[in-house]
Amino acid sequence: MTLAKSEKMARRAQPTRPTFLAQALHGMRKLPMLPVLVVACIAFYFTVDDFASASNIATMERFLAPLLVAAIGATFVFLVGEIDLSVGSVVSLSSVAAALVMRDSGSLWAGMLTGVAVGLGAGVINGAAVAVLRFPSFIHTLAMLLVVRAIGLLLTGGHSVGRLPISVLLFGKMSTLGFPNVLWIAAAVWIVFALLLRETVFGRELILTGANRRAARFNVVDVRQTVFWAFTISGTLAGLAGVIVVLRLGSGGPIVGDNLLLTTIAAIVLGGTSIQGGEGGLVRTLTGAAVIVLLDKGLNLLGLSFYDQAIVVGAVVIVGSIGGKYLARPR
Amino acid sequence: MGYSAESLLSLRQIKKSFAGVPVLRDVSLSVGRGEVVALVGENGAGKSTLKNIMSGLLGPDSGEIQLGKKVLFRLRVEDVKSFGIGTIHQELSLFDTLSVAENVSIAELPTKRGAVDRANIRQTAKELLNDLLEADIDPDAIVEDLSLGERQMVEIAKAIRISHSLLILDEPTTCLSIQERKHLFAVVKKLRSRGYGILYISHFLDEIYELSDRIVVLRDGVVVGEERADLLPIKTLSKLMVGRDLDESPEQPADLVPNSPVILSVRELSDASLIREVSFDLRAGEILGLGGLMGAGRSEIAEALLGLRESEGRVTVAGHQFMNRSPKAAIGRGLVLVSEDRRRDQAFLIRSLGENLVASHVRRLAQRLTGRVSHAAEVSNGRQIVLEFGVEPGRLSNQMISLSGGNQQKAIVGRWLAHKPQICVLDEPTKGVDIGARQAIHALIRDRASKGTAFILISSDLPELMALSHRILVLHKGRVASTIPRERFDAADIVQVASTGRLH
Amino acid sequence: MISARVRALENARQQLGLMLIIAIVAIGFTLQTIRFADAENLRNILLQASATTIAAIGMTFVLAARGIDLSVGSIANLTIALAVALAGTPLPAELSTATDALVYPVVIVFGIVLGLVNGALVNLSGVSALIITLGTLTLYRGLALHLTKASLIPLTGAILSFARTEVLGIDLPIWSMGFATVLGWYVLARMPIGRLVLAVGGSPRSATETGIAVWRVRAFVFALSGFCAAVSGLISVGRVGVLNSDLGFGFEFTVITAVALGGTSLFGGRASVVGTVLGAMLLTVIQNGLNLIGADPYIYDVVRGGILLGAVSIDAFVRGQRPMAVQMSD
Amino acid sequence: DTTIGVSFDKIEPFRVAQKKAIEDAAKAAGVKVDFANADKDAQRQASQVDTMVSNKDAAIVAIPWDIEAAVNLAVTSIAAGIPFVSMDQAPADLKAVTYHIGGDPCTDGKVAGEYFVKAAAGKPFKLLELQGGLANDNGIKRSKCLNNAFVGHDNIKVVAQVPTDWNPEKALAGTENAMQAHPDLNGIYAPWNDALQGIFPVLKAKNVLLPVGDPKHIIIVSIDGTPLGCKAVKDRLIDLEIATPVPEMAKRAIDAAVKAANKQTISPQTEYLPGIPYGPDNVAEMAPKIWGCQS
Ligand SMILES: Nc1ncnc2c1ncn2[C@@H]1O[C@H](COP(=O)(O)OP(=O)(O)OP(=O)(O)O)[C@@H](O)[C@H]1O
Ligand SMILES: Nc1ncnc2c1ncn2[C@@H]1O[C@H](COP(=O)(O)OP(=O)(O)OP(=O)(O)O)[C@@H](O)[C@H]1O
Ligand SMILES: [Mg+2]
Ligand SMILES: [Mg+2]
Repeated sequence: MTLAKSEKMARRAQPTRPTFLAQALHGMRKLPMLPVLVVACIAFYFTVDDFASASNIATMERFLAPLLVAAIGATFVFLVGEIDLSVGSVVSLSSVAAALVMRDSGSLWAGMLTGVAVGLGAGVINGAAVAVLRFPSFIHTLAMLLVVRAIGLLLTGGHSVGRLPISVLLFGKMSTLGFPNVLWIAAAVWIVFALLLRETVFGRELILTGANRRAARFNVVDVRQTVFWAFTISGTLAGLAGVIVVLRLGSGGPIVGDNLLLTTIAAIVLGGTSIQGGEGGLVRTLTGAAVIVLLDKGLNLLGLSFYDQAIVVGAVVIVGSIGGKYLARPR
Repeated sequence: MGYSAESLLSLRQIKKSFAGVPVLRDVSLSVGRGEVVALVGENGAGKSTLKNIMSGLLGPDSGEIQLGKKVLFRLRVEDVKSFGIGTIHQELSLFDTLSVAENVSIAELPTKRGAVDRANIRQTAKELLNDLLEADIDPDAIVEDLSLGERQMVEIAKAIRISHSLLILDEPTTCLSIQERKHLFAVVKKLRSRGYGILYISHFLDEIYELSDRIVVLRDGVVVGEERADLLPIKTLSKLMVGRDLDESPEQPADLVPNSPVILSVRELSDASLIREVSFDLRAGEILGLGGLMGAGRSEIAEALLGLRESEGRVTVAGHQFMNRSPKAAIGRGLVLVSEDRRRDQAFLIRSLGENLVASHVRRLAQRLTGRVSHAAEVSNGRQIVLEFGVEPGRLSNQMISLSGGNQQKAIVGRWLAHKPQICVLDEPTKGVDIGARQAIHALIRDRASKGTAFILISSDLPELMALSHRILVLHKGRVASTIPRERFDAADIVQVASTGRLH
Repeated sequence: MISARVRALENARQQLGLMLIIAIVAIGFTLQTIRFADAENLRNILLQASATTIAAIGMTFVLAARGIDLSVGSIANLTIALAVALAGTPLPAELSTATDALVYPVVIVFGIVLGLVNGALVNLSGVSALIITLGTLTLYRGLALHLTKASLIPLTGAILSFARTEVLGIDLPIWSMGFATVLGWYVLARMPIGRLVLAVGGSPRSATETGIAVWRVRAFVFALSGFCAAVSGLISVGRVGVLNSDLGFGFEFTVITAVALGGTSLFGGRASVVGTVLGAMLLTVIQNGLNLIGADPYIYDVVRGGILLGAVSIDAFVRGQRPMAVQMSD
Repeated sequence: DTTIGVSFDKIEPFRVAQKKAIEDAAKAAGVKVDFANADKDAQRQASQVDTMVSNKDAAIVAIPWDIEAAVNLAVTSIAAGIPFVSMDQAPADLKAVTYHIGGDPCTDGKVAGEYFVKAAAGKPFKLLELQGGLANDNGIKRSKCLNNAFVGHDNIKVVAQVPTDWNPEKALAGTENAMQAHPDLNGIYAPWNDALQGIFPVLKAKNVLLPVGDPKHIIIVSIDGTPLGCKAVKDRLIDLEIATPVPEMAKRAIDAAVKAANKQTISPQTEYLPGIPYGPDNVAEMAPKIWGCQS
């Protein structure tokens, strides 16, 4: 008979408060690229002359801005459990549209608005197709990738659109309070959308939809609307990214966004947002984008040949993500 | 402690913690040949964790495991396979996109000239499901098309297929109705007589007493009692489990306020596949039970009411016809559904407990203008549900998936009852929930009903149905076979109507 | 309950939809030029589809197991580069003919090894396959370019003959594609490993709980994908006769598109080899037809995008017939 | 010592040759080069040039990827006191750069077109045009000026324009398909040498890979002048090759950069090195002038 006497042993498990270190490690689980970022910064600081010089940092910030803005938008689509492959093409088309309007009207603002409007339009089409018509997002946005890109090419005959009013390049090159204007735009976008995601009902419903779409519907989330808005945001921010490209380059072109598709996806998934949806956020996307820009610039400055850069980038991605995971493992 | 039988699997001084929080502390347990050992305890006591260790999914932090004659530090999947340990997992371990037959045999697919021997696995599935468990499930059906109850039967068949020495059942009956339970019990007894060792985890004390030879009580990761079933009075058992005396006065629903208004009226509800011309009225403050066997269409009626399933017929809520139904429109009229398959339809497993608790009413916690969710309101709401339903551990930042099965259930039921709806459809509200929490949920339902909330209660647990309902609608093959008022409740009658569609 | 037969019909319908689209596109092109519809062009289409199809069949298995392999193009490039580098090492004369014949085993083994590296990294680290293969996509390509110094390497000898040999009047790449299709279908739909792949992809948790060696299944699909990628690399270089640094660039995109068009879920558990083959065919037919009718280069992508939209609309229409409760889960 | 920043638009076999030529020229001039590859990305090129400016490189040599963006790169870099030399691909505004040395894609295309016109000799002539990049200025001009040369010669019919993204595999499929539609094809325009790798296997399979002069020979004109192209000419497989003088171009670019870095004036400010046309008949005498024929 072994009854009862162990009553004392069965006291309630006192929930132990996790230590500060444990909490920090837990936070890191959500930011797998943070260690890479830190290590890379330190490594480049000591191996590359003038890595931390103001001008080099400004260069990196300008490089970061459009990538970050496009990736913020696409993060919303990933979070809701879909994918947007049209980002790069929308960036291109919006840059073309913005540049054309700037050139022909001479107005910076009219051009910027047009670029964003083009993105908004593409986003609305994507949103409607995926949310309302229930087209699978991979194929639909792939089709959009092709069509939108082709429109840009047809519109320009393949030429890029340049020699814009001087105000464009001035705005794009200028800094305010020590930071490039384009970075300010990206930062503002980041803050607004981070608040939208973390603080509002929309953000919450977006995450829930991505985590379990069926359950979201049972929990009175309007899934269609949520998915629609996710795509609309992605399109609009891709449009804005196109505008930033114009500001930065002083021209727009039908293929300037081609590389952005892969880099935005890389920034998002490296940052730690899941492609399955429901898990991720904009801090992660920020770290992912920062890692990409940092490696790109740093390795270039180190003077590695471009294929050896590729080897290092690949190795860093693998080792870094494994290391990040290892450091954050539950103990 | 001289229990007889030759031991199949014994655990000695097992310790296990998750992220520094101890879950099992020094647990010893053994299962012998030809005996049924029941493992009971509150939600979160560590039963499933113990099961996971026994089925090779988790390694203990310390302790030793004796498997047959081998002594091991942890079981590997290979050991489990070669020794023939089959497990029925609380959260079902099935493959949605494969067929029933493939699921049943997936661990060891027989081949014929390199290909899966499909005739063979179909035969195996037929034997196990149709003959042994007497469930009418097509071996070629795809699992995702099955109802929860049917899936549970497939899970059972799959475990039996793997097992040839020890069978572990972790809450196998939560979605089964009386009939299927009976079949399962018969199977368990048959296996015992063939010399299998069986570990049976359940919150249903009547099942425990019916089946088990020995009962092991787990509380907060410690074995607080172990006794032969026939020597352990139920009162002692429940005290051991929860650490206090449980209120044992017979459960009675509050008296229905006479002439309370009809708040929901359903006329000739039918759907394309199962439901046939179902009509009933529900009055404010009434608890209407829906009885029936698995597949009788109870969950389907609930889904049709909320517009989750296409149907014909008229639904009137508070005097207004309710057309274009959807969960969102329903909630606007004060009608909510706590659906049966909570893992699939309700849980956001990768999100935090806090977010899960308020998932259905974030909108109410937000500022109208900015849509900003008030963090303070969210936390206080969550805390209240945690307290009221005893969700443990109740830290709101914990991931939902790290909660024990029963605690997930409590959290989701709590989420919906926190709405204070006018009409609440509860599909299996206490499945997987321990006896203490079950009483608390019952009390809450009764309390809400006395304040005017109307309930439709779907439960495969007949005692629960009879204890709570004012009236029971017994369904048979999608039709209302009989409506029984509380005065005439009789378990045998209900079972008979449910299985034959007629009384005598 | 939705009967097993309805389910089977539904899957068939998806493939029928794809066939319908291919047929419509083919008729459209034939109306433009009758030369679209002759045996010689059929051979061209099959040849042009072979490399994509074979890699896509490998990818189907990876996606079915809830993985993804972005490194296929880089594997194709690196295996050939490695073979070239090995063949380039000075060897005693009597050995050099032997190494010439050894080029196939070498390429194949490298393909499998590179695939296994992917699999091992995913298995050991638990990091998602998307990230790991994004890393190896860059890494393998970097290694290949390091070996070739990004220059154009003219190839000679045995390595070319695979793509240029005919057996019974039909080119070896076409045979390989047919063989891969039948074998892929058989393995996925009939053999135990195929069921295990779908099981692991459908629910990794259930697979672990059932005692399925999930790591072994993962290793298998990545090795298979590496193997298929190497074969498609052999076909590509065999046809062109050179190893250029662009080989396999963006290949993963085409391959995944073919698989997705074929109805395989990008989230695991649902896959169709036949669908994949049809998807690859559709992509090839569009390209081939546009070349044949001498279309304006600037409208290629418009047509391609339009046809993809047509394909999804048909598919959505087919799925629109399904009961509500089922739709909820998509 | 002096460092010159070099930013390439992309890396491909032709660029590898150009890179080597630049390195040789730099060695001869006694300067260091700091090399960067923009990998077909206008933004990356912008950021590379920014870095070169902030590193205070003595001068910048760039092969522009985006010809409009390059104008602004030149403007900013020159404003920062750093000379900007563009090479090969001309920026949209030649006055913006310190010095431009390039090939002349339009002339190359025109020469090719005129060759086809002459070869057709008034008889009906079916031509397949392979196209490089649809959004690349060199590609566009090589195509446009080819077709301009056909104005007024209605006997020449461009039966297909196949987009290839400079990819030999796409050139192969494109040739295969065009020959399927037009088995009686008379000529192929391959505006970059790597395309020949895609063309020859097809011709061979159709038994029309015949030497120049054979009645069934298909007339091929190509541009670049890489070893691949020279070999094809020597093998009498192609009729005309328009070779870009790569070492000369690299030498002039580096020399101009060094000069500008030393604050010397450069004139003329723009130079074109039109391609050197050569064919099987004069390859022996031209070979010394063609870099691709040196190896
Ligand atoms: N005779 C039948 N005709 C058509 N479908 C049936 C029939 N019997 C059962 N089904 C299927 O079985 C499922 C209903 O089972 P389910 O177990 O959900 O019913 P239930 O009455 O809600 O029971 P419970 O809630 O206890 O599980 C539905 O998916 C339905 O399609
Ligand atoms: N992966 C995990 N991470 C953290 N904590 C966990 C994890 N799995 C289980 N736990 C915790 O361990 C405790 C025991 O869980 P377990 O699932 O064994 O309970 P149980 O006895 O099966 O309860 P129930 O009756 O509700 O199924 C719970 O407090 C649970 O929160
Ligand atoms: Mg449990
Ligand atoms: Mg049900």
